[in-house]
Amino acid sequence: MIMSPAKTLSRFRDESTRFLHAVARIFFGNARSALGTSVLLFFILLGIFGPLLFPYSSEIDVTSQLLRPSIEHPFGTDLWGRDVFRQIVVGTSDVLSIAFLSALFSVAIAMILGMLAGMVGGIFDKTILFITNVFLTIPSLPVFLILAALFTVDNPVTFASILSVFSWAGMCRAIRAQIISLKERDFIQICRVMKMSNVHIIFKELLPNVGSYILINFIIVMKNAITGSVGLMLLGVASFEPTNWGAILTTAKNSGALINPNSYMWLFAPILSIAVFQLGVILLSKGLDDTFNPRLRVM
Amino acid sequence: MKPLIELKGVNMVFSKRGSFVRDEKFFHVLKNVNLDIREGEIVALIGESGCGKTTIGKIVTGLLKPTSGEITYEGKNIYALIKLGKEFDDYRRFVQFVQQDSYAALNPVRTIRQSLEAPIMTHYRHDTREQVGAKIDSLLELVGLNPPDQFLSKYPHQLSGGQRQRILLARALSLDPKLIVADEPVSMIDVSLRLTILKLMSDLNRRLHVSFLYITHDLATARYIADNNRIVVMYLGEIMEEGDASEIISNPRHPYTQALIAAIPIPDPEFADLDRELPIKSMEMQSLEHRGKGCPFVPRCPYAGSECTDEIVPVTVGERRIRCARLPHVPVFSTIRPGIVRTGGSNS
Amino acid sequence: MEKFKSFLRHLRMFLFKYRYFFMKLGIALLTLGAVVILSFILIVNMPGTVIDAFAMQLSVERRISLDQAYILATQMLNYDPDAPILERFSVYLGQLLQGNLGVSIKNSAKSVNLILRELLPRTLFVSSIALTISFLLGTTVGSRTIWRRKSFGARALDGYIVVSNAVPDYIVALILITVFAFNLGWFPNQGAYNALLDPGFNIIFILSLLYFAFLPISAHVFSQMSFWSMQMQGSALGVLGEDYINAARARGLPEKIIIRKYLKRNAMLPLVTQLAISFGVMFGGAPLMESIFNYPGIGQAFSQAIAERDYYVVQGILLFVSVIVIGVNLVADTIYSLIDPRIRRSA
Amino acid sequence: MIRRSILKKLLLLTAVLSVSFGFYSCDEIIGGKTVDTFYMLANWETVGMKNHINGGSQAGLLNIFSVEPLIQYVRSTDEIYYMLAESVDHNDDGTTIIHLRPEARWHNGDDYVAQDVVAYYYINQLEATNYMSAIEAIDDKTVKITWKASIEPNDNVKNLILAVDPVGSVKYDVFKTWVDAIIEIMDEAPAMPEGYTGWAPFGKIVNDVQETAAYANYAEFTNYNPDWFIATGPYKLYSVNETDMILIANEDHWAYEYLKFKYVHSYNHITDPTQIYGMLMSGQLDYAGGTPILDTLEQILLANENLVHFKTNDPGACGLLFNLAKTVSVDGVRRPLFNDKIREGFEYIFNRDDIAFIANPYSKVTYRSMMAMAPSDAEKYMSEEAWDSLTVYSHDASRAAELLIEGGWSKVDGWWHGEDGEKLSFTLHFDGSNDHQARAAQATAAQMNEFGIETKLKSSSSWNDWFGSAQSYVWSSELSLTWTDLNMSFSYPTGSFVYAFRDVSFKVIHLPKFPAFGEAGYEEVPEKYWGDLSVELPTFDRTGTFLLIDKMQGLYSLDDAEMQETVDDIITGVASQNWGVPFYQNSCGMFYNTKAFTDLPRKDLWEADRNIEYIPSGNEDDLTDFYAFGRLNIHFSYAATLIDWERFFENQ
Repeated sequence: MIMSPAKTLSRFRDESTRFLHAVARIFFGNARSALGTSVLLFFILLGIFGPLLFPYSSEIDVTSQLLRPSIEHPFGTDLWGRDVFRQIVVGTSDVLSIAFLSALFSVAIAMILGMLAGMVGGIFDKTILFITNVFLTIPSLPVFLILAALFTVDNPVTFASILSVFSWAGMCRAIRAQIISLKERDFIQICRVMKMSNVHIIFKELLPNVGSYILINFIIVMKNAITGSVGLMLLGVASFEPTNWGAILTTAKNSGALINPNSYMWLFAPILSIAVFQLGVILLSKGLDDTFNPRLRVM
Repeated sequence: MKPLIELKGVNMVFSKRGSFVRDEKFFHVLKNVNLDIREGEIVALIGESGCGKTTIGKIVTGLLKPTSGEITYEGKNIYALIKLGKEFDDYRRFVQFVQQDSYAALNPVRTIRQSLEAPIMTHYRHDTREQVGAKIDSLLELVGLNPPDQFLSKYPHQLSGGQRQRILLARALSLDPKLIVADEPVSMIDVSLRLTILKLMSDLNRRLHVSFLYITHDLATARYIADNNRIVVMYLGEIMEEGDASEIISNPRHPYTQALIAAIPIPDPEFADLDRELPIKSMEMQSLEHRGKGCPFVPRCPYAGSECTDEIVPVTVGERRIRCARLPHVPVFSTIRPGIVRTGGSNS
Repeated sequence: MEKFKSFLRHLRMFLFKYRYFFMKLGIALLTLGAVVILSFILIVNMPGTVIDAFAMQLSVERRISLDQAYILATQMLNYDPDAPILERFSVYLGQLLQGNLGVSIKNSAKSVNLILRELLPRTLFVSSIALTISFLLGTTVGSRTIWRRKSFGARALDGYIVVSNAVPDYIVALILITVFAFNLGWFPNQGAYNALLDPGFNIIFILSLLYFAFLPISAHVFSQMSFWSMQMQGSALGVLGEDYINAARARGLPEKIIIRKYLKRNAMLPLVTQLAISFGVMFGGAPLMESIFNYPGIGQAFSQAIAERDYYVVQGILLFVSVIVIGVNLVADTIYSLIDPRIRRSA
Repeated sequence: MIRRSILKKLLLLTAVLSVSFGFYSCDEIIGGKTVDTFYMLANWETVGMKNHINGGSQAGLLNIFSVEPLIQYVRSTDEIYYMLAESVDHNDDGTTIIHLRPEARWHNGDDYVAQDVVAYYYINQLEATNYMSAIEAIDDKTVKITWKASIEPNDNVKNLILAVDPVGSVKYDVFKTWVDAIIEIMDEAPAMPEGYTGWAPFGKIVNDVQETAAYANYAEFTNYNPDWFIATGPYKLYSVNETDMILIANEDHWAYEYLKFKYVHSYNHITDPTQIYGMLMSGQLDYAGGTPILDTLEQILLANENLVHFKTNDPGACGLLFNLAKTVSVDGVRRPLFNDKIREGFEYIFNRDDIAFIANPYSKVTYRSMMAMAPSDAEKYMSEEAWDSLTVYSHDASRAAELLIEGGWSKVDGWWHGEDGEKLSFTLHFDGSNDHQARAAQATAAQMNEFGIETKLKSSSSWNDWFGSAQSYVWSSELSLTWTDLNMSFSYPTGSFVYAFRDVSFKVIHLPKFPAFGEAGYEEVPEKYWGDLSVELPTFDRTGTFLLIDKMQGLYSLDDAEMQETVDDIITGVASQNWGVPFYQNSCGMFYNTKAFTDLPRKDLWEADRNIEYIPSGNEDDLTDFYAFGRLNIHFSYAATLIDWERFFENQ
C-alpha cells in the first residue's frame, strides 16, 4: 500500500498536535497540576516580562524609607527607599534560574550516574552506590557552609552547583534501581535481538520510562534548591544581588523588620513569594504524581 | 533440506559467585544439546518449566552465549561471525524473537508506531518515512490488524492481549526474518484466542516460508502448530526425544514423553474414569547443581536400570531420535494409555 | 590445625547467618572512612590559613605585632601549615584513632570532645523528642485520613501538608519566635534552662528544660509532621489493597481496630528506615534552627565555629554528626531486617 | 488500651506542667527582674572557659567587670580612672612610681601586691614592656617602672600605655612556676645594643633557644586552669552556663560601697539584632549598644517607656577599601585594576550623605579621602593649615566619569568597562554582623550600580570571617566596605595608625610590603623593614618624601609640636593616595533602662525626648557631657561605668 505524501503529512501534523495534547493533559490534567503549572508559568512570565513591565531602579531615596504598602508601592519600600514589589519582580529570574539550574545539574548528574550504574553494573555500579551512600550520610547544610566558604558563590551557576552537590544522590539511587529492573524487561531484550543501538536503547526505550519520575523529581529539587538558597542567605555565606528573594528576606530580618510594623510587608513579601512559588511547585509535583501513578501501577 | 540453524553439543553452565562466606555454585542448565532447524519448518520445543527451553530460545536468538558447543547459521559458526561484524548483523536480522508476555515485550511509554518504526529504521536505513509507514501498514494487515491506522497511535496498555501478540509478530516480521523464535507466545492470552494466533503463525510459515522455533510447555498447542513438522522434547536441559510431530504424539517412545502426554487431561467422558495415575516412579527431581553423565529422568523413570547412569547414546529410528538406554524395556504407549492418541488426533 | 579449621567453619557460618548485618556494617565503616577523608580535604582547602586567623586574633587581643603573634600562634597550636599534606593527614588520623576529635584553634581547653559532651545532649534532647512526637502524630493522622480520603480531616491534612512543605522550617521558626517569644513573651527567646536552677536530675530542672525547648521542638514538629503523615499515607495506600485488610473488613472488625492493628502496624514497617534519614536531616538543619532560637546545642556551636573560622571544631563536629547519622542508619537497617525478614533474604 | 490512654495523659500533663512552670519561673528571669540586677549582653565561650583571662578563652562579663587594669581609660574620650593604682607619678629621671590601693584585693581575699604587677608584665610581655627597661616591686604596694631612654614616651602616653593592660589577672602565687621561669629567661638574655629600635621587652633581646623556651612556658601558663577565676575587679563570678552568666558585687572590693548594682546578669551569643531589639522592648535588657534604623529605634522606645537612647562619638570612619592586589590584563601586560585616576574617580561617585543617613542617621558624613585616622581625631591633632589642605570631594558623577575615563575605563551601553574592554563586575564584601556597615554596603552597591558599575554584595558572618578572607592574597572580592579609619585603643594619634598600617587596613588594601625574612631580596633591605609596609609618601610641605614606617617609629616619644608635624605628614600623605573612600564617622548608640540605671546624665534631655540626638563633640563647652556620655559605653569604659564616681570622690 502506497501512501500519498499529503496523508503522511497530515498524520505527522496529527501527531504533533497529539503530543501537545498529551503535554497539556499531563500538566493541566487535574486540578492540582493545573494550579501548579499556572503558578509556575506565572512566575516564569514574571521573570521574563516582569522587569519590562515594572522597571526597577536600584537608586536609593532616603525620603521614601520604609513606606507602608500603597498603590504606588504594593509591597511598600525598603530601608533604602526602593520599591519592594519591583525588587521581587526583578529577583524572580534569579531565583528561578538558581532553582532551575540546580534541578538541571542534580538531575543530570543523577541521570548520568544512575543510568550508567544501572546499565554497566559491576564494580562501577558498586562505586556509584557507595558514593551516593556517602553523600546521603553527611549532613548537607554544614557542608554547604563549608563549600560556600571555599568557593565564591556569586552567580546562579555557582549557587546552583553548590546546592546540587547534595541533591543528586537519592535520585541517582532511585534511577539506578529503576534502570536495573527495566533493563531485564522483555522489550529491552527485543532491542538486543533486533540489534538496536545502545543510544536507541538508552534514549528511546529507557529514558521515557523514567521520564515521569525524573520530571517529578526535577520539580522537587527546584523546591529544595529554593529552600536551601534562602537558608544559605540567612546564614550569610553567599554573595548576592540585593534583589534576590533570600537576600531581601535576610536584609529585612537583620534590619529588625520583625518588630517594626512599617516594614512587615518588606519581610513578608519575600516570604509570601517563596511560599507561593513553593506551593505551586508542590502542587505541580503532586498533580504529576497523580497523573503518572495510575499508569505506572498498571505496569 | 539444509539446516538453517544448528546447535552442536551446546552446554550452558550458570555460576553463582562465591565469597568468603559462600562457595561458588554451578548450575548445568543445558547439557550437550544438538538441535537443527531447517528452512521453512516449524519446530516445537516442549518441556516443563525450568527445563532450559527458554535458554535455548535465548541462545538461538543470540541473547546468551553458550558455555561450550557451537551454533551455526547456514553452516557458519555465528560466534566466528561476530568478528566479521556485518554477517552477524544479518544473523540478528534473520533470527527474531517473540516473547511470552506481550505486555512486557512492548515499551509501555511508546506508541505501537514508535515500537514498530525503530527496528525498520535501524536496519533499512535508506527507506524514506513513507516507505517505512507503508511497510508498517502492510505488516499490520499481514498479522490481521485492520485497519492499521486504528492501532498505530495506541499505547500497549490500550490493546488486548491477542492484539499485542499480533503486534509482536508484526515487529518480528518487520525485518524479513528467516526464523522466528516464539517463546510461549500464547500462554498468556485467552484460550479462545490462542487458536487464531497459532493459526496465524502456521499461516505465516506457509506464506512467507519463515521457520519457527515454537517453545511451549503445552503439548496440545505444540501438536497443533507443528503439524507435519517436528517436535523436540526436553527434560532438565537435555533433549529426550525428537521427531515428526504426529508420530511422537501418537507413539511416544521415551518414558518422559510418555508421562508428558499422559498428563494431558482428556475431555472425553469415555476415558474420564480411566486410571489417571502418571507413569512415573516418583516426583523427585534431579538437581541442576550436581548432575551425573547419565539420564536425568532416572529418579522418576519407572523403567530405569543400572545402565541409565552411564553416558547415553541416542537411538535413531528413521527421522526420530530417542535418548534412552533402556528403550527395549519401555512399553508401547498405547498399551498404557489407550484412547489418548485417538482423542488427540481427532482434535485437528 | 583441626581446631583452627573448625573455628574457620564456625566463623563462616556465623558470618553467613548474619551476612546482612555484616554487609551493612562494612558499608558503614567504608562510608565513615570516606567521610573522614572528605572532611579533611574540605578543611585543608578552606581559605585563609588557620594560623593567620589565630595570629590576627592574638595580635588584637594581646596588642602585639602580627609577626610576633604569628610565631606565637604556630607555637601554641603546634601546627605547621607548610608540612606535606600526607603527613598532616596521618597526624590527624592518629589523633582521631585516639578518640581526639580536635581542639579549638583559639582555646586549647575547648576541644570538640568537650563541646560534644556538653552540647550534644541538648540537640539530641530536642531532636529526639521532636522526632518522636512528629512520628507518632504524623503516622496516626496519616493512617486515619487515608481511610476516609474525602473527609474534612483528610482535606485539612492535605492542606497542611502542602503549606508546611511550602514554608521552609526556618521561616516557621522565625514566625514562632516572633509571635511567642517577642510579641507575647510566653516563651524564652534564648537558652536551654533557667540559669538560676542547678542542673540535676530533678523534676523542676527537667520541666525547665522542656519549657525552654518548647519552641524549637514545635518548629521541628510542625515541619516534620507533614513528612511523616505523607509517608504514612503513601505506605498505607499500598497496605490498603492487601487481602488481610479486606478480610478484616469482611469479618466486621471495628474500623478503629483495623486502622490500628492492621493498617498502621503494617504501613509503619517501611517507615523505620526513614526515621534514620529524618534524624540525619534534623541534625543537618540544627545550625540554622538553633541559631534562630539561640538554643545552645551542637548546631549553634557549629555555625559559630564556621563564623569564627575555628576549622578544627568545624571538622570535628561535622565528622561526629556524620558518625551519628551513619550509626543511626545502621541501627535502623538492622532493626528493619529483624522485623521484616524479607530484607535479610534479599541480601 | 489502658496503657495507651495513660501515656497520652502523661504526655499532656508534662506539656501543661512545663508550660505553666515556665510562666511561673519566667517571672523570675524575664518579667519581674531581680532588683539590684543589671541585665546586658556579653559573649563567652560556652565550653572550655578557663579561669583566667590569659587562657585565650572569651570570658564575657568577666573580661568587662572582673579584671581590672592599673588605670582605666575610656576609649572614645581618653578619660582616665585610677583602678588598682591609687596614684601614678612620672619622674623626670625616666621612672614611674605606682602606688597600689592599700585595699586592693584578689577575689579570694588575698592582698593585691606589687609582685602581681611585675608577674603580669613579665609573663605577658605586651607592648608596654617594649618601652620599659625594668619593672620592680619596691614594697608590697609600690611598683617602680624604668622607661627605655631611647624611646621614652611622653607622660600622657605613659598613662595610656599603662591603662591598656588588664593587670589584675596574674596572681603571682598561682602562676609562680611560669612567672619565675620567664623572669629567669629574661635575666639571662643579653641587653639590646645601643640605638636598637626593634622589639625588645625590658631592653632584652632573647636568642632562639630562650625564645622557644619562653613560648613553651607561655603556652603552659595559658593552659593552666586554676580553681577560681583569677581577678580583682568589682564583680565576681556567681554562676555561669552556656546562655547566662551572673556576677555578684565583690564585698572585698575597694569601691564596693559605690557599685551601682548587686548583680550583673548577661546573656550569651545574642547577635541577631532583632533578638536584641525584642529583648529591649520586653524589658529583658537594661543596656544594649547599637543604633538601629530610625523607624525601629522609635518602635523600640515606643514599646518600652523606660528606655532612652544615648549617642557618643565613635572614633572610627566607615567606607570603601580597594583591593589593590587585583589586576587586569591588557595586551598581555598585567596592570592594577584600580590605578590612581580610578581611585580618585571613585571619590566622586557616591552620595555620601545618603549612605551615612541610611547606615546611621546620627553619624557624621565625611567627604575627605581615607587618612588613617577618624576625621574628628584628625581635626583635633592636625594643624589647621594641614586639615584645610585636605581635598574635600563631592558627589559629582560627571567628574567621576572624567577621571575613570582618564584611568582607562569606558562606559558602554550604560555599564562601565575596564581597561581590557570587559564589562566590570565587582563584589563588595562586608562584615554582615555589623549592622550599620551592612546597611551602608547595600547603599554603596546601589549607588555603584546606578552609576553603571555592576556590583554584587557578599556578607561574612563575623569580623574574623571577613578579615580571614580579606587579608588573603587570593581574595576574590575587589572592594570591601569596612572601617577605613579606626581607633582600636586610646585616641592618642597612634591608635588609628596602628590599625591602618600594622594590623588591618594595609592587609585588606594589599599595599606593597618589604620582603619578609627569607623571602627573595630580603638581604638588601635593612632588618627593621623586613615584612613591613613599603610605602613612600610625600611630606606635607611637598618638599620631599618619607617612608611611612619610619614615621611610625617612636611616635610616643614625640613632643606636641613634633607630633603635629608627623601627623600632618602622614595624614596628608595617605589622603593623597585615595586608598579608600570613607563615607561617615560613626556614632555609638546605647540603650539604657532608666528604671535600672537611675543616675543617667542629662535628665533634662531624655525627659524631653528619649531618643537623645545630642552628641557632645568634646569641645571645651561640652566637655562634661563628652566625658559623661563616653563613660556610658560599657565596652569603652568597662567597670568604670558601674562605679558611682561622684560619691566616691566626695568620700575620699
